Amino acid sequence: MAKSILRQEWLGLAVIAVLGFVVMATLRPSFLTPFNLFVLMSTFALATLIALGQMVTLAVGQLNLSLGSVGGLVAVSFAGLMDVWHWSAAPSLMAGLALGALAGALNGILIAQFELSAFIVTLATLAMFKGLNLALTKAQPFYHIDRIVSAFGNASIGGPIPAVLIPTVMATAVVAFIFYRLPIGRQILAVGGNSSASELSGISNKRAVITAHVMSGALAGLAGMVAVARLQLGQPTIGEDWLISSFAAPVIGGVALTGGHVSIVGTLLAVVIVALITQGLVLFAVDPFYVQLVLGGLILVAVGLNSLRSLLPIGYSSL
Amino acid sequence: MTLALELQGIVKSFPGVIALNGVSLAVERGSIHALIGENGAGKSTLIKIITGVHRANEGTIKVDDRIVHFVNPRAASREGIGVVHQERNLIPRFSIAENIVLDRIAAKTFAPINYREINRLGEQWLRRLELDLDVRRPVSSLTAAQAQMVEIARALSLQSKVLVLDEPTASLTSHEAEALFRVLRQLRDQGVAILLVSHKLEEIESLCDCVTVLRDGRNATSSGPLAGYDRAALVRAMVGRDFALEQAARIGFTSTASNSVPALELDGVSTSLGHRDISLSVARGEIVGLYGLVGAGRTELAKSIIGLHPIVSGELRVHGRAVRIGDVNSAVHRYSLGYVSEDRKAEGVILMHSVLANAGITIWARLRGALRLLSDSRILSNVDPLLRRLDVKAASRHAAVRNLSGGNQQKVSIAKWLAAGVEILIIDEPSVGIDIRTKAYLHQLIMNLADQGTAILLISSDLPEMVALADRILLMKDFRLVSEIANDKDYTKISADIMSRIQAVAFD
Amino acid sequence: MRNSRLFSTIAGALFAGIVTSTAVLADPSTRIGIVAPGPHPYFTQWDAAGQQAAKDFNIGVVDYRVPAKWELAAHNALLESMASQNYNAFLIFPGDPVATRPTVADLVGMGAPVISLAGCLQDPSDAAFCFATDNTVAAYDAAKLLIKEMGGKGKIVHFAGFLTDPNTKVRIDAIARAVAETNGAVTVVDNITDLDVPEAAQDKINAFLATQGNNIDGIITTAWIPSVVAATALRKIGDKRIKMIGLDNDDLLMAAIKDGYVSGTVVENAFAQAYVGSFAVDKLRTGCKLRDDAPWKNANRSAKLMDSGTVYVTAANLDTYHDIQKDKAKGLLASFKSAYLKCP
Amino acid sequence: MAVGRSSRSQPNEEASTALGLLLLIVIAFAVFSWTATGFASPYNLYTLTRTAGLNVLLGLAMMVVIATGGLDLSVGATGVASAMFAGYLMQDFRFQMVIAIVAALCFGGALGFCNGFVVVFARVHSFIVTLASMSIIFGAMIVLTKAESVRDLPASFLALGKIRWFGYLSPMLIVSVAIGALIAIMLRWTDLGREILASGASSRAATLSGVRVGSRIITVHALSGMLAAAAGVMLSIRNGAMVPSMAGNLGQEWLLPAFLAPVLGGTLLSGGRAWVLTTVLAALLVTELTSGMLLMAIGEFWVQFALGSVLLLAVLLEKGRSTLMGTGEGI
Repeated sequence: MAKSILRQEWLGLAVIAVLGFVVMATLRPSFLTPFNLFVLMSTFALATLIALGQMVTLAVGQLNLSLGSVGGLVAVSFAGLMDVWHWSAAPSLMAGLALGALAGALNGILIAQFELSAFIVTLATLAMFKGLNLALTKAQPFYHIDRIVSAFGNASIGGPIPAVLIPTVMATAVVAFIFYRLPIGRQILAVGGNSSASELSGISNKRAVITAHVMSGALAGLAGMVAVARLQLGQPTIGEDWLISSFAAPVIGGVALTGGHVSIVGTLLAVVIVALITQGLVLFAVDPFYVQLVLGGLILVAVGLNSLRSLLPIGYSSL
Repeated sequence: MTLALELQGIVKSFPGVIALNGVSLAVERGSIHALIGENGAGKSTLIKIITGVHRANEGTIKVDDRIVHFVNPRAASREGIGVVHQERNLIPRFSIAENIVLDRIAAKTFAPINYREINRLGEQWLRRLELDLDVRRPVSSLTAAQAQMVEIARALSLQSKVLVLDEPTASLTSHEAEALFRVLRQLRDQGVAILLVSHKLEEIESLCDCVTVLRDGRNATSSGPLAGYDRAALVRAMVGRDFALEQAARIGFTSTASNSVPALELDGVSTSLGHRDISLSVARGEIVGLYGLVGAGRTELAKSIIGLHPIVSGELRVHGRAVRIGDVNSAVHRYSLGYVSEDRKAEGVILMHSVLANAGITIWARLRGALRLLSDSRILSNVDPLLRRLDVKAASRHAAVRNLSGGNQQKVSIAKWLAAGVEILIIDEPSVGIDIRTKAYLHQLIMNLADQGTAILLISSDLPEMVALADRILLMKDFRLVSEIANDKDYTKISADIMSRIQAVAFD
Repeated sequence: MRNSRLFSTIAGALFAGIVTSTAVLADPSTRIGIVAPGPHPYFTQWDAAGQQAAKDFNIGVVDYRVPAKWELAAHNALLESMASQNYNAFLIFPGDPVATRPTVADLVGMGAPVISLAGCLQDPSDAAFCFATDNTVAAYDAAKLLIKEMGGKGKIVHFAGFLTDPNTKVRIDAIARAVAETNGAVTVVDNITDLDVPEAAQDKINAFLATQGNNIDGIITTAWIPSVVAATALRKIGDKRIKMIGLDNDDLLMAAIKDGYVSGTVVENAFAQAYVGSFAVDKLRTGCKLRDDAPWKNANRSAKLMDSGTVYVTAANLDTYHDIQKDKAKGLLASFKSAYLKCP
Repeated sequence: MAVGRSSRSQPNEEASTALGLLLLIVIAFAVFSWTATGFASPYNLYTLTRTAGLNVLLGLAMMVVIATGGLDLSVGATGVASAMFAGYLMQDFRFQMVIAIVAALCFGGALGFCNGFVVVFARVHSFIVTLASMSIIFGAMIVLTKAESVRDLPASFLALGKIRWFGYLSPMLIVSVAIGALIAIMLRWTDLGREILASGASSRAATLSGVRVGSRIITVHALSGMLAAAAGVMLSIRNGAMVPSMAGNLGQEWLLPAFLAPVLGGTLLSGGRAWVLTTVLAALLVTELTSGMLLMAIGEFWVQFALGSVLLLAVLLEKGRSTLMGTGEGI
């Protein structure tokens, strides 16, 4: 029963995504040009990383307001290492991932070890990471990134498929593997689903929370570096507008806000839908600010549907 | 000896209350052992000590004749104590199999999970319980009984030597309960020691081998074979022969012209929570008791009456007038109806707020002046006499209720309804976790209230309390009223009557 | 008891603070604050130009400051803090042409002359005058140059910055005017605005080029981030058919000009603004006045505009345009002395 | 019957927190007066009190919602949208200033009411509701205004921004403190405030005592919207214009000051405890720190980092305090 509902849940999203695609393609034939598909997929690549970064904290029943701020800090550090210290791409990438994970670990440790509210901790670190970013860069971009990175940001791997899709696909696969196959992933979901039950079964709730935040930080960092590759420069403003979209995709994709359940396919489909809407507004020359309106509305509709669904009795969990 | 679990001289005190005072318990291997006692006797505290949730102040715990110290629930389960709590401890979105072997998943970090292996293991344990379910189903789709079985399977999968079950049949149908008992007997035959907490003497008699009775935080009986007791003896042990004598008996309620119209009347009421065809009436000055086992639906009925849950059919009458109570606010302020919650800490009082704020909450709206202004002194002048009368002991009227003892908290929880001057008061388990003296005081208070004309619907699982206070006792079972007993205050007779009626309908 | 002690401490600290600050206020030399409204590569030249001016004109202090974010509140807070620190002359790029006016009024009220630099305050304001590139002229010139590059016909798209920036509207109008002069040979397909956030610019510009790239012949960008993004996109497409003219001097844009993906860019004379501006505001503080008959232009929402001019940078003069700016600065300085300033 | 540990009555705790904050304010004042040139100059005190006025309002706007255990991410969006609304009434419809301001407050209240309504009836946490509404309100505002500032305002409105008392005091702080006093009275001396706090401390107990918790939640959201609107109007008075970007994209720039003041002031995030006096003092302290740091050589680029650290420090201290006291009150 629940399973069939679940399936319907993202079947609906899939139908919307496909419909949107078809509508766009018929109304604007140029939509299907290779370059447009390339652009669409590049957008998708970045947005997916951002959405996954928020999804992993939602999985454990928390949230990460500092996602964009971590992304921005990693982005400028990544570019800065290449620009100022002339590091090559690979070690910079590693350092960036490590920095993202470290930032996430800081969040996680503050939340789990000191039992603080995730909201207020990540609000504080949002300001701190952003402050570090500005202090490091003096708000000026780093231009001289490794040629490999700038080439990567523009490259395609066959037809309209952008190279920046590679890290996204890899990250998605890793996240899916962790949540569906690895004990630590299951522990994160168990903590999000019922933290007292997980504690009783010997799961270290603290470790699960910290791990989720480390993953979130690493994904945010990766997203920041993909943004650098796409923009071809280390902009300090990277990440400033990730907040809404980072929540929109998982929430629309059916990820439980209370934790304990992730839907990777749903989140991916939601990212596609949001990207289609953004593109559609540009294509039809609608005021781009409607994007904000539509995103906010979608979130409300999604949570509204979720709370409706939770009213339907299915088994004991509804008692 | 073949003792799987032995407790000796367990003492556990909480601020203001001694919950357990030198309790001993011995559970033999390959037996089903009943732990019984009235509410507040200390069963749940004892269970929490056995399962490592609480630590005893004094006393020893032995598992297989070895002294053990449980620093947390995990330590208890490592020593082979498996527990199935009254509330479910499952991960809703996980599959049955994964829930069963959750402890294995907890033990590893990066080794990829082999779901085939997990499903095989899960299936193996489910089959042992003779349960035919697809182990890949998420537990959120299971019925309460099935979910409980999954927890039992999980406890067994930990190679538990002792399986503790807390009120396992509270939310099961009799059919499901029978299935559970078959499994428990089978486990016993395989050598598992089972400690069963239950209120239902019928099921204890048919299932258990041994029994320990607790009363007021002490052993009413030491652990011994059940064969030595008949039901009446068990009831005697539970309720205490002379306990009723401590209670000041209430002069019976008499129907007069002034209270001929019931203050509160339910006529064929059904609720969205599943109550069917409930009819009852409470007159001014009358105390009507509502007795039943855990899960009978008494608290839920009370909450439906005060407007928290909708009444879907039938009629609710207050002073003879049919009413629809949409929310608690109108119950209180329009119909002068109050409810003293059983869950004192979560619903009865606001722990972080002051005595004054708690006692005055029901009269704020009434006392407010122009611009809704309302001063402390104004509230104080209204509630202070009551707090004095109730003898609420607190450092000051501004002290947080958190810092009061359970009894004083309960007094505060009642004080707000006295302040509101409600005409109808539903009192739910007034003396849970409260020491004897305060309890006696509360009983006196309730009787005085009735004498002053308040209509009282008393919900209690404490039989002596019920017999001492109620004028009539209604029995509730499975969200229906099943019986009514006129209370003549003859404790032995009434308690036996109630017990036999409630147990008689337990498995029909 | 305790409280009264606290209050006396406060009062004491207050008194001490006021005494020290008034002591510093007595410093007679000119302390110029050059304040940008937010981080932008455009302003980097201001720092150096200010130092140059301090040396050349023997001004006490010339400090360039910028808030951490492109945000009105931060800009105002920075100005307020500088006023408290005895800066007594200001060159300010307004965070908002109207919302910066009260702060400027405060500064002028404290005796510090203010010149609004590179962007104007809307009249009426307390700024002495506005020293900026005439946006209309710059955008018009850029559009003219683009039309020339396109061979006098075709379709143009305009990528612009925040609509909140009133200059955006002015630029849209100026481009429309230049286009109108072609009598229909050139048309503006679209003015896409609010591209000052990297991700948004990336999405919108790429989406536009992807779907309508074949439809257009020229791009004009009038803000920093869209310039960078559009230049990068053209490099990615590898198509040099579409002509592009920028209105900025970002490094990536310059690289694209060098490699031929972008035809050129109309650069404002940032050096001259800070250099001549510093000279002017120092003179205004030390007793000089503006001439009543100064040849002000009426543009950029101000009736007192002195045009700081532009330099058209192409692959040919890419390496030398800074020198051109400095040359032009000398000309502007001379004309300011002669036509705008009168000293006792 | 033991009467628990020490009796911790609320007024004492509030007073000690207030005293602590006051001490910090004084120390910071002394330090900055010595180290930061011009900190104690009349002009800086004037601008400081002006900014403090805004921060106090923002802190109060968040505090009233936190009192019920919720939060409001849309304060910035609501504040700016309401100010824009007032601006349009004055600029395009030539409304009287006072009427326009009152209308803006009502507008903000209405937006807050919608937030509260959705929170109560969709039974979703206010975080996600106000996250969505922040996007919707700001988006709608930008679409409707075409992101253009309101610049043509009546002289009486502009004159408000120029008022300066004794050379160093901005009336904006006085107005905010007065509003704070009203809210303090509301919370402590009206049944409404008491019910709000009861709803936050334990919504179940409050409900069962006859408190309409749902309508109290709607009340605080509406009140928060009104306070945000007041903040928006105040900032517009200071700027002499209504600028859509004055609280940053989506109004996000207001979030940090809005949370800093109540959290520093000891308001419990889980609800049930809210102190106006300490919130006001905390807002003052934050403003003072920001101003001092701007004046010191530390530089404007570290201000945000420092404010984030202060927030973190505040919750850690509160955690340590409640652990020491053994009250187990969650942050």
